[in-house]
Amino acid sequence: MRVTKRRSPLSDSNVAVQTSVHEDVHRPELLHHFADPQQQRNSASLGMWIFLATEVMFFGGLFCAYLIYRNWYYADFAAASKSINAALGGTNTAVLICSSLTVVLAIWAAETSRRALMLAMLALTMFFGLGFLGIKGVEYHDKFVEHHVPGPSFSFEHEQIPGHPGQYANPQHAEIFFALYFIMTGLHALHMIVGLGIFTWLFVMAWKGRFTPEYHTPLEIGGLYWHFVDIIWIYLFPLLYLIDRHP
Amino acid sequence: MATTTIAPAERENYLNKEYGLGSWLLTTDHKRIALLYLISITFFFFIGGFFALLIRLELLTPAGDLVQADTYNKLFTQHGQVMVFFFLIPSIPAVLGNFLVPMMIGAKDLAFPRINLLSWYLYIAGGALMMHAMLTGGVDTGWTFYTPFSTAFSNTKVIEAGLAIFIAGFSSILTGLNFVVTIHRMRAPGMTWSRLPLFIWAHYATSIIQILGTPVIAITLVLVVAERALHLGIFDPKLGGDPLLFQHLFWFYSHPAVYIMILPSMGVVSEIIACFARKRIFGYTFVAISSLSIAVFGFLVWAHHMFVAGISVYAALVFSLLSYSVAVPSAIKVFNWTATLYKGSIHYDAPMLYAFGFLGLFTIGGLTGLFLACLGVDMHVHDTYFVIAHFHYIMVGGALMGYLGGMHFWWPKISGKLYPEGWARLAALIVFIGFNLTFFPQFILGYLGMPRRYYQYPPEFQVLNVLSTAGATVLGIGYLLPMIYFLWSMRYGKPAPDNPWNAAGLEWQTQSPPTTFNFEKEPVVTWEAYNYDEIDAGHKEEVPVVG
Amino acid sequence: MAGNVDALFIFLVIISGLMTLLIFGAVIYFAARYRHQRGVQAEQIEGSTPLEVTWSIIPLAVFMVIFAWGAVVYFKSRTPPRDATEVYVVAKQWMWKMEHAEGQREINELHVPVGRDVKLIMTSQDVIHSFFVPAFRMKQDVLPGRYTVAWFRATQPGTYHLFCSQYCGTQHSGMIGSIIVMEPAQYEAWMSGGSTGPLSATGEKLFAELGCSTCHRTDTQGRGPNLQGVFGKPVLLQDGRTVTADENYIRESILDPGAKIVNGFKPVMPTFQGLVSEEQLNALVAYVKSLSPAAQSATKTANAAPQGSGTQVQ
Amino acid sequence: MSVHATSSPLKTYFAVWVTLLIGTFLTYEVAKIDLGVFNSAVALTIACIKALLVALFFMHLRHASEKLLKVVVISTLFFLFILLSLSMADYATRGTGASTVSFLIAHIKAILPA
Repeated sequence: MRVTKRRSPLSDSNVAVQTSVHEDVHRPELLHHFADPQQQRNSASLGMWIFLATEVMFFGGLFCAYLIYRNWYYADFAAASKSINAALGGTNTAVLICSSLTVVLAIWAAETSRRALMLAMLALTMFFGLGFLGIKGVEYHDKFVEHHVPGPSFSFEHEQIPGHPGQYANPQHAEIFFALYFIMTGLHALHMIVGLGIFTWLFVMAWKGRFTPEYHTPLEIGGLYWHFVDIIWIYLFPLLYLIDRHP
Repeated sequence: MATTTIAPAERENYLNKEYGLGSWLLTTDHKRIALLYLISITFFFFIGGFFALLIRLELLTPAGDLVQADTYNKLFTQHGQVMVFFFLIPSIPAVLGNFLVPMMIGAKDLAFPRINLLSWYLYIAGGALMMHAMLTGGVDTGWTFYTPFSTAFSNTKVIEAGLAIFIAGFSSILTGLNFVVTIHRMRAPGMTWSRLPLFIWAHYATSIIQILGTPVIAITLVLVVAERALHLGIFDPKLGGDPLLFQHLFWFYSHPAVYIMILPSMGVVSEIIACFARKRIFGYTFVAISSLSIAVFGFLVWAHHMFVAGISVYAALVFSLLSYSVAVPSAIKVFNWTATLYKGSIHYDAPMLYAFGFLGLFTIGGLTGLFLACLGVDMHVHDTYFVIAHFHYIMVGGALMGYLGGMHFWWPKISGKLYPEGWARLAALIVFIGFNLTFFPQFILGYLGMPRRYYQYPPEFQVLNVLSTAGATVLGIGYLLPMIYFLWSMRYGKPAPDNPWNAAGLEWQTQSPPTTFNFEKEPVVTWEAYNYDEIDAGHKEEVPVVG
Repeated sequence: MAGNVDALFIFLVIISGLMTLLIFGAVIYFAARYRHQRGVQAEQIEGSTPLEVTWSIIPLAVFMVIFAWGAVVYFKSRTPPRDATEVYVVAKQWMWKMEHAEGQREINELHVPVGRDVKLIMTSQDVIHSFFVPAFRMKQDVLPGRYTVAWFRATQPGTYHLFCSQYCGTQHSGMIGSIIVMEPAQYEAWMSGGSTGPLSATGEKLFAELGCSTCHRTDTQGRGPNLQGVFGKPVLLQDGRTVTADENYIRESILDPGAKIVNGFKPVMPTFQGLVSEEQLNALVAYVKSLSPAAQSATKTANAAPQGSGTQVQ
Repeated sequence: MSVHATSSPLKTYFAVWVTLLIGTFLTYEVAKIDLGVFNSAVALTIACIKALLVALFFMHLRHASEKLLKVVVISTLFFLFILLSLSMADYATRGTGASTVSFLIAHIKAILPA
């Protein structure tokens, strides 16, 4: 058993001197290759943040494509953007923000041993998540009915360009907008579905009483992911829905 | 090099601890996963090599006579895709890195052993899909997937190949993620950043690229697949899209990807040169920092692949200027390795021969990179055999020499057996000669104007092509040899001592092959990296790791 | 151009040759001089910051010279001279279609006079191709949906390879042709045969047939802008932007008229996408260009064999 | 969570939540006013503030016990910036047609008093 653990000033860990880790304490969650729970928790959190970094770049490629075409075909994109339902998009933003709140409350509940509150908040998070997907479904349905889904049946003829009466959007360019719209929101929705899966699992773990004030790392890690998906939407909403909304 | 003690035959180690297929396929031991990778990338190396052989045979004569034009196009496409995505990118990180990163920093395993196994399965899933695509029709877009050819014109298995690379990309991301977390969190007490072996620094830099670059190619391939499947117009000028956007996104990853291949190799070479010159690496800090700067600057230069593609002249100027920024740290490394030899005590064991080979080939590869970064010359040599020669000097001459050097260096540790030194030196020599014979003529071919991806060519280029094909044959033998004697040594090789090279580094302080958790007890590091002065002065008792 | 590129190339070969000799020499010398000898220990050297700085700064300085020189050569090759002879190139899987401003059409061959600047206005019907003439050290990708421009001046009569250097499918390596450089007199003789009249005349006819001339009138009364003298000039757009009326702008205005509406006009023009072929587009562009004095003079002086400006070292 | 457990973070959580909702409402309403090119600027500024709030308070970046996580975030954003800016540098300076640069100049001119 190790008593002290020295790290250089260059070390990134805050553990300057770690005093006696008691190995007799029962820690089923401590994996064998970690020296102590602190190291395990820090590893998990760093791992998640790095994973989120890859997610940023993943969506970053899409944002890059979107911003370039939006600059190129500004008027056509504005017209296409006006055809999607900004009120639903705004509502969905609010729904996600609420779900982010319930996530932090769930973690707080775990920290302070409030099991019922934690379970309720986790359930509420999933409820908001499902609500988001439901509203998204309504939007997709509208687009489908209006023939705004790129493909053979796509049609965007004689759609006014906002602010330029008598000028119509180029359907091809609008199709690029909708292609990017569906890919971006679709991948985001996919992330939501994965998030719901994670939270179902977290709920089961919480139900089984696996989380304690000392150990609830999965909850924190899952929360990081959920908040990140929220952040992506925070950008998607103004970029896709609000290009040129003024009358 | 002098061997001191012979290891007892039947110590428990990671190889003999458990037997059976399940103990391998469900293992979370980073060393076993490294071996799983070793077997799978070797498989893909020979597939890619087979394609290369057919390409060179076809090019023996100016006329297209050995295979059909379509077949030829599939050959070079799949050669590129297999070699880049299924061999070179995972090669050193996933095999040597997986095996050595935890050991070098004194950890029991990577931070996320199960994710490590998952990443191998993702690699295998991607590889299987790629194999399926190749066996059921193949792909003919070039490994670069340029649009609109790939999205609207090719009638081959583009979607499958794209998805295969997409999946393999996640394997690469997870490996990089695991390394970064491990290097940050799992270092043994005393293993400070300034004491890390340069191999670790190189892998840290590589991981940064894997983490930040790979997602971009992933999303780009998603867009290509979606565009091809649903006839969107994102990259298709007929529908208002811009094919150059694809090239931007593609090269944003694929240029740094070259550094995913070469950086780990540089790490290997640093270890080998230090060991066989019995010296500290000259300018340790500069070599370490240059790894990081290559990783960062590598992201700033991608459009030098697009100087004649129709980008803005001003953007071309900026990218050309930035391209030289990555040449400086590369030059620093070469100078420092050379300076390390000065007043060393140099041994010529096989790993060192590979390291010498690396130095020479990487120097030529790097210097010819200057030609391509130079706007005026690139106009002429872009998309010719000059480019082919250049990147093979980097990716095969550089990355593969490092890989082979590393495999020889650490083979005693990995397998617990010694390889036959005489054969290994011979193989190193054959590879070096074969390589130069194959690829040096291609520089000249390129300057004379032979475009790449040509199935038939004007007769005046034949002499150089014949030379190149002859070289490829020699090279092929050079690659088969290590494969044969490594396999041979596993059964008939002499048992390896714990530290056959008398090398510095924690991985040599434990037994060969190591136990599942690498060290009997957690090592405490009190010395700098490459303390060869202490080792050679006989202060071996200062390295008290193995109980 | 070839001379410029070659001089730079030779400079680079010398520089990298010296670097290679330096490194190889040092490695081989050290490896031999300091080979392992029994009882002799390596001498530990930590490193040397002045040395590191030296071998960072000197290469960087050399690199900057290479960059600057390369940039100058590149810039020149991207800027076609104003009075160059114009040839329209349409690439398709797997052939090159050339059309001289004077109306001659060729496939996989291009006849040009020696000593005269030739500007290529290129587009593709399908995938990306690349126009590569090794002898002229000149290469430019040819993209669908837009024009890319390149130019060269041949200095020696003869026949030179034309390659497609951007992979374009099955017969990529068969998409080759020749540039036939002729003495001016021979070239005149070649030009005199087989023409259907200048490209701009074909364009003029099309301009009338497609009904363009009903709106784009030569007075100020048309529903579309008067195109006289427009080419090469800045155009003020409805949204306040200014664009230069180059080949790509004219092309876009025909295919996607709504993209850039000229200030003071209504977006009433229908698109001609799918209605005109690449060749017809080229003719229309050539016609619009012929309405501007500068472009006209270029076409007229094309037969006058201009002398090299002197700054252009061949 | 001894690292960042202050007395009760609940107040902060609810304050952030309310700010985020207000931000969303504001984004939606401002979009209806014609500000020219500044519409996007305002919308994106609000989005950045919102994202920052989520990261700092909900994801505990503010209390993160170590600088490393901040380094990860900042360097990721740096590379994202490289991707966006350098690829757009090409589009903004392509000579063909109206470039982004002239687009921006025109918009700014349109807003400035004549």
